[in-house]
Amino acid sequence: MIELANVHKRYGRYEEALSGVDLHVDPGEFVFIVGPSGAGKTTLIRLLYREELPTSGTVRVAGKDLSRMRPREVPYFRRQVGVVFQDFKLLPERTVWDNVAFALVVTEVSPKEIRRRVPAVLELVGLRDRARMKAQELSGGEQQRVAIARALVHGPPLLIADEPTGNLDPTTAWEVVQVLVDVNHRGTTVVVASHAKALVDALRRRVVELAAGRVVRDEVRGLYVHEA
Amino acid sequence: MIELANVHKRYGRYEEALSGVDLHVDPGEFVFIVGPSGAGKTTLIRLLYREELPTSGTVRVAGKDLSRMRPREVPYFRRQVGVVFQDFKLLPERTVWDNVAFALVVTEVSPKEIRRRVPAVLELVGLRDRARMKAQELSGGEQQRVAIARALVHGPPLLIADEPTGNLDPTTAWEVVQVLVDVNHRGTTVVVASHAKALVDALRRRVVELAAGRVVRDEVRGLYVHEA
Amino acid sequence: MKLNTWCYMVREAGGNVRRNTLMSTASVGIVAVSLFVLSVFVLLALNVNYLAATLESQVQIQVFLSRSLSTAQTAALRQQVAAVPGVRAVSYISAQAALTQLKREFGRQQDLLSAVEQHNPLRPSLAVQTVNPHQVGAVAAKLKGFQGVRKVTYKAAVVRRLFQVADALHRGGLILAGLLCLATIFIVANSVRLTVFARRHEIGIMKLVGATDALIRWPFLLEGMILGVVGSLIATGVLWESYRLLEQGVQRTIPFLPMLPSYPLMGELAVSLAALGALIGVLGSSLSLRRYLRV
Amino acid sequence: MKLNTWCYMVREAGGNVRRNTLMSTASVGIVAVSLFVLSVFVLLALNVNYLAATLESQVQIQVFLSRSLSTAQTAALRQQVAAVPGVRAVSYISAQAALTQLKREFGRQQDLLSAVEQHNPLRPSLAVQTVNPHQVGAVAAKLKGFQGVRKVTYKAAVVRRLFQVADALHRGGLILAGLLCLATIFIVANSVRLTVFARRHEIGIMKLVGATDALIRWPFLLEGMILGVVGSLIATGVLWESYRLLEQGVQRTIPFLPMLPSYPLMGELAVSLAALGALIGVLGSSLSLRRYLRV
Ligand SMILES: Nc1ncnc2c1ncn2[C@@H]1O[C@H](COP(=O)(O)OP(=O)(O)OP(=O)(O)O)[C@@H](O)[C@H]1O
Ligand SMILES: Nc1ncnc2c1ncn2[C@@H]1O[C@H](COP(=O)(O)OP(=O)(O)OP(=O)(O)O)[C@@H](O)[C@H]1O
Ligand SMILES: [Mg+2]
Ligand SMILES: [Mg+2]
Repeated sequence: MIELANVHKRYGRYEEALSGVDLHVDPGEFVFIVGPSGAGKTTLIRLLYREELPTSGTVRVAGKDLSRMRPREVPYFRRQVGVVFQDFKLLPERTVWDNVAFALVVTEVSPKEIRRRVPAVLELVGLRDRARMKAQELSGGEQQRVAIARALVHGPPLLIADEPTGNLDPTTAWEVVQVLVDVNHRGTTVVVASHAKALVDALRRRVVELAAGRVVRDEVRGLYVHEA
Repeated sequence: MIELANVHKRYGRYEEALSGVDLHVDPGEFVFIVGPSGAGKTTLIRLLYREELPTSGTVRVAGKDLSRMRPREVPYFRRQVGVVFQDFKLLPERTVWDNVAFALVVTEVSPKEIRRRVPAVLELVGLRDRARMKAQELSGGEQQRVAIARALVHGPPLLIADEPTGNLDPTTAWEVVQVLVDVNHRGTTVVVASHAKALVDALRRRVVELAAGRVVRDEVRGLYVHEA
Repeated sequence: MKLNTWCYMVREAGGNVRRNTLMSTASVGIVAVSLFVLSVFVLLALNVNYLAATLESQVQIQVFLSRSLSTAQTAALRQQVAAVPGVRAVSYISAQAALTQLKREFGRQQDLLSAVEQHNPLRPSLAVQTVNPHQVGAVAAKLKGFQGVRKVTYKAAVVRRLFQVADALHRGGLILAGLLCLATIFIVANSVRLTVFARRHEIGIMKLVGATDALIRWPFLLEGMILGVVGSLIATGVLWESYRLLEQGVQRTIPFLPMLPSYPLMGELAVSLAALGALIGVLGSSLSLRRYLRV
Repeated sequence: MKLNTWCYMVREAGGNVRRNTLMSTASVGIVAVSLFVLSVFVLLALNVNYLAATLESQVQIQVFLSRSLSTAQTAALRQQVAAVPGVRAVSYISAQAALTQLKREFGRQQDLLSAVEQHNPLRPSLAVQTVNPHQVGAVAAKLKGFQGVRKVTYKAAVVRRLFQVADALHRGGLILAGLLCLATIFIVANSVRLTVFARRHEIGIMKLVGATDALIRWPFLLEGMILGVVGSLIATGVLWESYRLLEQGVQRTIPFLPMLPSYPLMGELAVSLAALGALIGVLGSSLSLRRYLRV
């Protein structure tokens, strides 16, 4: 599903955010990306849905080399990936419904289908009664859950979540993670960058640890920190 | 320092975000505000630095009734409060230095003093080497730490932090909380809204729990969840 | 694209207009003001042309006839002249009529004319108007060869000058209108660009969620079109009323100044402005979008 | 406020201009185009006025003298007339000169004049020019009473019409210029408003950190001023060059059309435009800011 080979990423004149990352993720896997603040987790994730291109090295996702992809193919590629952004990236003046439905509108799903799927996914993240509110009127945690709903609604084969529980209380966070696990069980590949030690330790899935732009650990049933 | 009496807050036509909150915080206290997503923590905090006015009830901070305050007094009042916003609220196209220095510029501190204090506070949050980068070029955790630095730099008597560790790894989060504790020891009143169970439980300070806009718990040396 | 998607885009465009009241009002205002100023220039140019044409049409060829011509001969000659290609109208002025007119033109200085009253030295003549003022020279040359014609004159220098002035005004008017058209597009493109700039984050987010450029672009283009047309409608309304008032004012104070009547003119202008407004809106939006579609 | 704070605000304004290249260029462009169009109108109005004044100054009073006046008497009368308040110039036209001129004016129709050649029926006259064309009537009335004056004429109807046209043009020009000035302020205010709108979040954040309204407002006002002045400089440059070219063109093709010389005119215009640009920028910014300062 994901194949990174000797990937380097440098933003402008600054030092490298990623230096020589190799990573292979099979379809159906559930991977946590952990590491201290500024380690390069978000950068890695940005490469996966082609917000950024690597400075060198190759990134292959769903069989496609993203550096070689033509601009007109990009939208169609992105529809196969659901992304929960660290800063949510909601349309602030649209309603929760519009924000979630937008991921379906772009793929030209019929209005009927939209009216079926949106409430279902909002139910899943516990925001059924917030559908008519504007995104900017929501609390931080509610916004985060809208972002998760939007990433899930079109049932993408690959789901990427960057710090999806940072603004959630432990109970809600646990519920959201269960949703991700569920989705994974139904065959979706899931990549989650997270600082939530409790969750990572409870799930014991594959853990990839980054530090200063390098992969320093890759454990199949790992914990948030290396077992000493 | 803080005195809320029967405070209600309703945003427009929606149901109340706060319904009948009473809260008293003495100078020099350290208070955690906890509660599930959407409970009203951010709303409570917005009332404290007068981003919002209560729908009914009185909010007194540093001896002033915020509803009665004249608009021209507001900037001077806000300078006495340091706020870490849940969504950071940095100026995205300014450098880290400019963002932090701005809190000093507004109080007409001399350039010499600015050049002394800004690096010191950046050191404190571990971002000394990021001073010349633009806020939008930082990782999520780095942005959060800039927000914390800005709230601290002018040494306000009251420090309010809304979810200040949501984007930080446990180690960095712990360091940041130690900074807050330090500041508190030097006399600053600190109010922190947080979901970080581990931190709340480790510090055992006063915990105020909100649920659906009401105070449901107020313990002097509390835990994140009620001891059963 | 499917019909549903088109519906979505139209709804989207309408929603944008409503949501961003401030920016919509600003854009509509700018389009309205620009188109109004543009139209004022166009109307000015059109009216100057009309004035020049009116003056030009008053330039006549005077054909002096032999005094010996009989009435029948005169009538025949007149028909002959009228048949010359390019001639629009011919009228006969007898020697007596010419003297009377001369007296009137001389005004106070009639001492001179009293002296010649008893023996009219003037000739009868034909006043010839051409269809196109530019043909005056050619027609005059042709008339010179006719039987019974003694002399053919026209105010060559005056005609030439008038043409020069009219030409200069025409050319100047065209250049000015062209400049103003460019200015309008520039202003509108800029204001739409600011609108798009204010929404660059929104556009970026849409692209990250997998929207094609077309899906993002069309609502903006439609929005631009709506704003442009609304702006042009306002401009037309104000213009129409102003022109009416101006016409009345001119009628009252300087009635001899010829003005284009508003009836067919304003209708055509309204249609042109609406089309131009739509075009400007669409062009402005599409120019402005290009830069922000690269995400 | 302290000097440091002022320094901060000036640096801030400069920084904004540089940072927001797009918006700065747009605003400068809009100011430049608006001021350019405005100036074109003003120049047009000024030149029409100048033209009218030139034509007006050519309106003369003709004073016909008694044929019996001696040369000395004529000279005395001439001095007397020259002393009348409001008279600018007086020139003597002998009967012979009048006939020659008449012949010239008559052009081809000289048949008439040949008939009167041997006995000149014309009188000598004085051509009188007044300082101010509006005084023509009054001066003429006064001259009527002088010894040796037989008749005083001036083209009353023509003068009246000319005044009407000039007045209409003047008034129309003023109204148009006023409208355009308003339009410019409106356009600029709107574009600055869009700029401010695009930065509303920034402004909100500054207020939350404790910035006073003044601290937020001044950099924007200074920025508006800078943009306005730069825009006006561009407008002046383009205008100056265009006017020069136009002057040359007119000289070449219609030399008899009087035009205001560019020397003192363009300098004054440059200064006025700079002031206007600064004013517009500041006004635009301050109008636009009001709404976003309520945080
Ligand atoms: N647009 C950018 N321009 C310049 N530098 C950048 C940019 N984005 C990120 N960086 C730098 O790259 C490094 C890695 O950033 P990244 O966002 O990938 O970290 P992260 O692991 O997601 O951290 P966090 O846990 O704090 O979100 C950081 O030092 C950051 O300052
Ligand atoms: N501007 C607003 N307009 C309307 N409703 C709002 C607005 N801001 C907040 N709310 C609503 O008020 C309730 C409380 O929001 P608040 O932001 O205080 O929650 P919170 O406790 O901070 O939650 P979180 O932990 O998710 O940040 C939520 O249900 C939210 O939808
Ligand atoms: Mg990150
Ligand atoms: Mg909150």
